[in-house]
Amino acid sequence: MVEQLRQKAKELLRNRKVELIIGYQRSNNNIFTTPCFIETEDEVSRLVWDKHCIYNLSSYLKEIKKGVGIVAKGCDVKSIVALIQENQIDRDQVKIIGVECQGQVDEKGQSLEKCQSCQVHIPGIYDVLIRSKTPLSKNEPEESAEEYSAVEELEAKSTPERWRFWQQQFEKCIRCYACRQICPLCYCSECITEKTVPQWIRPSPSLRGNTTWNVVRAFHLAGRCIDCGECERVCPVNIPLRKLNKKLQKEIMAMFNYMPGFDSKNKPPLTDFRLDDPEEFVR
Amino acid sequence: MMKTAYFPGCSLHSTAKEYDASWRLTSRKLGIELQEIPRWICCGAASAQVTSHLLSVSLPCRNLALVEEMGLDTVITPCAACFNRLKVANQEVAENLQLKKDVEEVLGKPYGGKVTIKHPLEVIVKDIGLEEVRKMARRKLQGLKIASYYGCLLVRPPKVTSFDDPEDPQSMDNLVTALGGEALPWAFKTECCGASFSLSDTDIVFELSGEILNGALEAEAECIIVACPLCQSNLDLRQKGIEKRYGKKLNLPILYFTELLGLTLDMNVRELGLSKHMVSPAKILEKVGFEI
Amino acid sequence: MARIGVFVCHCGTNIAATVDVKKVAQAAKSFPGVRFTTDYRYMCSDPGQDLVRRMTKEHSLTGIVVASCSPSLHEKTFRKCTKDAGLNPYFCEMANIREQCSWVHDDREEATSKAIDIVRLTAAKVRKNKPLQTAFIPVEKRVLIIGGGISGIQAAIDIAFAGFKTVIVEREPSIGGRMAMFDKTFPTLDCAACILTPKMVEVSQNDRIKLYTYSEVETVSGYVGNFEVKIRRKARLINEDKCNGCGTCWQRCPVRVPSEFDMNLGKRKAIYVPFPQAVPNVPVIDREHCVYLSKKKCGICKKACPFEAIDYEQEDEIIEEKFGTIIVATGFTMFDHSIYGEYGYGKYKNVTTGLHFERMLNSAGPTGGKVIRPSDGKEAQKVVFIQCVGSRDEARGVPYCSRLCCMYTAKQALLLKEHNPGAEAYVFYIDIRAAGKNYEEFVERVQDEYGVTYLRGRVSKIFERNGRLRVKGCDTLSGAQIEIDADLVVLATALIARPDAPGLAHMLHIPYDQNHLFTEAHPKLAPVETVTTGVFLTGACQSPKDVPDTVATASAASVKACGLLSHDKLPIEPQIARVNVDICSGCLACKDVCPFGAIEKEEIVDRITQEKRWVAKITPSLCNGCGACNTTCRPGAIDLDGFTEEQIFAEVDSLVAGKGDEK
Amino acid sequence: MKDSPSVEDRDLEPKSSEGKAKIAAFLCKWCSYAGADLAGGSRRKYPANVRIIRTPCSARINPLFVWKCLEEGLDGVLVSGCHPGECHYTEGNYHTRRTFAVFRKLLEYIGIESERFHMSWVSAAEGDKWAEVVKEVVKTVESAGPNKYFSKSEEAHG
Repeated sequence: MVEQLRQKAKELLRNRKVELIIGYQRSNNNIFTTPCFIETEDEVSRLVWDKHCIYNLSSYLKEIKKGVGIVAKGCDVKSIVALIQENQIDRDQVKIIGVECQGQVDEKGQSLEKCQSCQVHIPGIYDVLIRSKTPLSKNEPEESAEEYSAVEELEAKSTPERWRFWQQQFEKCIRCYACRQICPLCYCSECITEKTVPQWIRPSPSLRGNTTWNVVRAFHLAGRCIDCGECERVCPVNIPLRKLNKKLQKEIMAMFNYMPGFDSKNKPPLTDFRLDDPEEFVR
Repeated sequence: MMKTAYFPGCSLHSTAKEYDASWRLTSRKLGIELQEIPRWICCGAASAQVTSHLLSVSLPCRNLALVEEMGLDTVITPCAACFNRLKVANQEVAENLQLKKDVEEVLGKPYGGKVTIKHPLEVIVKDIGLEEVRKMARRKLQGLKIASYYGCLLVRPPKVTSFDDPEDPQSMDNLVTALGGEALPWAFKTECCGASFSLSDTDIVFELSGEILNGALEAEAECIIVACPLCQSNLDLRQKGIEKRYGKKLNLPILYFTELLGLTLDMNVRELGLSKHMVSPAKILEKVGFEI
Repeated sequence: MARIGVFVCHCGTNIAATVDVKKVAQAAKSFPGVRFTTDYRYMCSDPGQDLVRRMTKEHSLTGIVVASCSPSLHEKTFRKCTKDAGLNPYFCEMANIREQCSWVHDDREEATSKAIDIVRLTAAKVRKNKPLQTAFIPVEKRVLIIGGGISGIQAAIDIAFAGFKTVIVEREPSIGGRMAMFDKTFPTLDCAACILTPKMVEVSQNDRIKLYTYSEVETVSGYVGNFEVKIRRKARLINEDKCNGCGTCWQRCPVRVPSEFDMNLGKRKAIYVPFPQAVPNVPVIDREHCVYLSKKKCGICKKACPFEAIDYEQEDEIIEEKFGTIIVATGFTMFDHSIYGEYGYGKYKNVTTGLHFERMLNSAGPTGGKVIRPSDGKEAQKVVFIQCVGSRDEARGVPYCSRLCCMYTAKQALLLKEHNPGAEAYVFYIDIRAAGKNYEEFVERVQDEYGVTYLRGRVSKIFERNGRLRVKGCDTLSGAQIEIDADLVVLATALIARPDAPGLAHMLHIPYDQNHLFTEAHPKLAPVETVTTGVFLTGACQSPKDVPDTVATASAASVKACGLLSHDKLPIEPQIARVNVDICSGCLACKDVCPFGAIEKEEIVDRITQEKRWVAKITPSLCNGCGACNTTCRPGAIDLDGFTEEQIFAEVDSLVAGKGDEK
Repeated sequence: MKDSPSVEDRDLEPKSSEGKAKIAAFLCKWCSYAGADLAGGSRRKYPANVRIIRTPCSARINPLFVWKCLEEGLDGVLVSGCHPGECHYTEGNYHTRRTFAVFRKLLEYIGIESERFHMSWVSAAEGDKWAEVVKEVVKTVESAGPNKYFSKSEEAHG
């Protein structure tokens, strides 16, 4: 697969289809990978692909929007779809080098949680597809029933218990905004947390400001988050952010039958409506 | 085998024994196991309603609570009045929590409200299916001209009973067609027969039932089929009197639809209770191929 | 520095009885930015307004809070007052301490405390208010009238008389609408055609009125003063310029089909004009039934036409025109009674409707004015009329009263007697609603002089017996059960909205109610306006109306339309949304939620990077100021003037400040 | 910068309202606000706990305003607009409905009592309904007790 990847990358650069390719290269420890930016044909040999390519490189598309090729797994492509849907990139300006992914592992060699319920081993859209020599027989989640088990576990708790749980989590927040920086869909040039007139969110780390930040972050991603899990991965204090994101994903699926990252032509669910949307909660 | 609770109601244990017998026989043949509710009580019929609202809801609910105790979730009741009362009471407690509490206090036991109430017609048309019934029928009705009479309680109020059209119901007609008879269109399907005025003010029954019988005769019916014990008794028992009053011969046998169904399933005429009617059904039996 | 004045009104005892107004004024003194407070008996009176003006000048106030009644009553009054005092009018806000405080609470202490909070909240908002400027837009001086019934016709004539140009778009081949189908009108018994036809002719001859019949509005965009409308002119397959309406074609046409205009009681040809007085007097070819079009045989009309006006190849044409205002006059349709089982589910031929009956009464109609039984064509001798079919029936029809049925039923019963004095007429009714000039007298006359029998009650069943209809009902006044063997039953079916009304409403951005009738801007004080400026309503598309009411609303809507057109430029509400392009990331979520299509994509050069990028752009004249975009914008790049984030924030903050140290 | 409320300001708060729930109500000006006016016009009495903030449309009500109220210590929030299909701006309330269908789930999930957030449709003709809604909302909010999410003692621990 790696050879095929390098070959395709070389072709794209040679034919002037792109000026830059964003991909993965081996890191110093020889096991993991780091993102790399390839501008010449000579450099393509740095490109690698295996189960250690966990980063969602589409975050770079927030900055680099034109003449770019990008190596993308199925889950990463969902964020590219969302970026197209939300007018952030032009489909024609980005060449997607889709890679078939059979799951990624963390530093300890453990399969990532999101990979266990993966439904997109093969990316939904791509310009070039790099396939595995031993293709997966099925492109379905292995344990889809358990996709929301972590969310459901928390739902089962009492309201004060949930409050305590999240307060303990948010208390840790140091407001480094790594979650925002890494998120491919947090592309606003000025984030609401930086707004001072009016000031929506208390800027210094305090339980109150931290809670508000996390509520706002989660809600601003409602119906948009494609669950790449990068926010949770980069959080230095280990706040389980996917538990928040997945909850809203679950509710939106249940109420509006919408899953983000699959169709760039759809309206995102919170800018759309149906006449018969649920309203049992309205008096 | 479909297993359900069975609520015969007072009429089916007295004046309408043939309805009870014919339904028990036919239902067994159709693959339904009926378990009569142990120690069931009267549904309250019309009298409870005029006495006390709470009473009129509590009586049916007691029977429904018994069904729950049997571990069953469905009850079948052939009497249109019982069917109506059970349905109404069930819906009322489902919609009114306070009433549900009051009823439970009266009963001295909880009622979960999870029992479905069905009429045999509904079971035959919807659950079993007419195609299945048609296949089972060993005899055909040979184009027998039949007026189906539903009465007022079976299909009204439509929001509660909800299984057939309230103005021009079709389920019995479709059954007749499936069994090879001719279902007659006529205008009196859901008119009132006079009901319990049968005893208190017979004149009313003479008039109302007379209209119905006349209507059937005008539609050239050879018999009327019914799904309610009170309708049956008014049309059958009072027919002689009506004939006298109008000065004209009617001679219209009034059968329960279950009896007719039993005939096509080749059951014993006597066991079905066909000998119990005032107006002799002999000519029908002959047409379907039974010898008297 | 903000210098806010708070003016607390007693409203006689309306406020002062429950709220300690002195205490409110006293408390307001300590609110941030407040420099002056006072109270007065009637702030809206001349001396009260003068007080506001004087104090504003005397204390150099920069913001005004008037604590009195709801803004819906006196916001305008005090904004004008503020303007007169030399401030931007939008520096004035109302604190509603009457409708939402003194009138709904009894406890004086609680009410006073709440009033203080309301004033605090309003003062907090005013501190963040900004001056707003009214903008102006040019006006295209033409009116579009959708619908060519009596409503649209009257509007067109009135507007033309005022000197403005109008276009009527009518879906059917002729104007005239429902009124053209009527025989006579109540209570004067004028022949409908005799009073309508001259108006139709006037429309066709007036230079200021353009007529697009057999046409439909396809799309509407734009805004008051500048509506852009696409109109589909459906192909009649006749060249209108060549045809002179001689009628040779339809006389020769061999195809006979039921006539819609005659409610299928009579026949028309496949090439036809719907009725003899049609305007324009130009036929149309019914594509479905024309033998030439389906089988390529026949072509008789083409051969017969002396002017070569027939063009089988003609295609629909889309034209685009610009208008300053739009009048909606789309009328109504009739409720379908076939859902009523007791009336036979529509299967009895002799159970008809009022509109059928009108056609039968009409001497130019399909029966030549004879009331017949549709089943066999025999003259009907006994007719039963049933009112409120579908009307006032929440379960199966519509909850409202259709308003005209009492009158037209009375009229029809009378006309039946006039056409056939030996006939018997019975009317089943729930109530007689004859509220109109000479209406009650008319109904009395129908009963007393014409001997029509009125029965107060419903019909429970109709069925056929011996070739007649047996009608069973009750007379609740005598308590008697009624049975009538009738030849004909006439149902006064409800007037309901047309099935495509919601579609048109969406196109025009006007709301409609649960019955799909268009909603006026205010039921009492703005009955022909809609919430979309420049779009007006007339006739039965808004609610059932009889001819005089329809004509009155048509004239009313015309005045409103002409009023707008009398201006060369129109002011627009300044409370609209703005985009801060420096913050806008161009996701265009705002565009998705804007109900007015006021937001579009715009390419700009970034101030800092000097690169091109997309942002949202709001067209001020299209924006109605709902604020949906504002809420959708994650970074807060959009703000709504008059209801800015800062203003609402300040209001929330003030509540928290007022909460005190309860914990 | 925000002005901090003056000390006198707080002292003026009548003692009788202490311990009573304080609720912010965001009302669209066309339906619910007019409905509340009508309740006044028809002298319908209801509890004095609600403070009304007027917006053009319920779609203007940013969920973050609701959060802000709860964060700052108000005991409950009510959002009210026109009935579906009756929006002055034709479809604003459909967006409101979706937005808050999701937002309320988020609130519950992070541990805010569901008793604190309410939504209603009140038309300009429903003065009686407005009074009933306020009564019910006040009752429900009070059942959850005072808002102590970020009360000082807890924040000190944090």
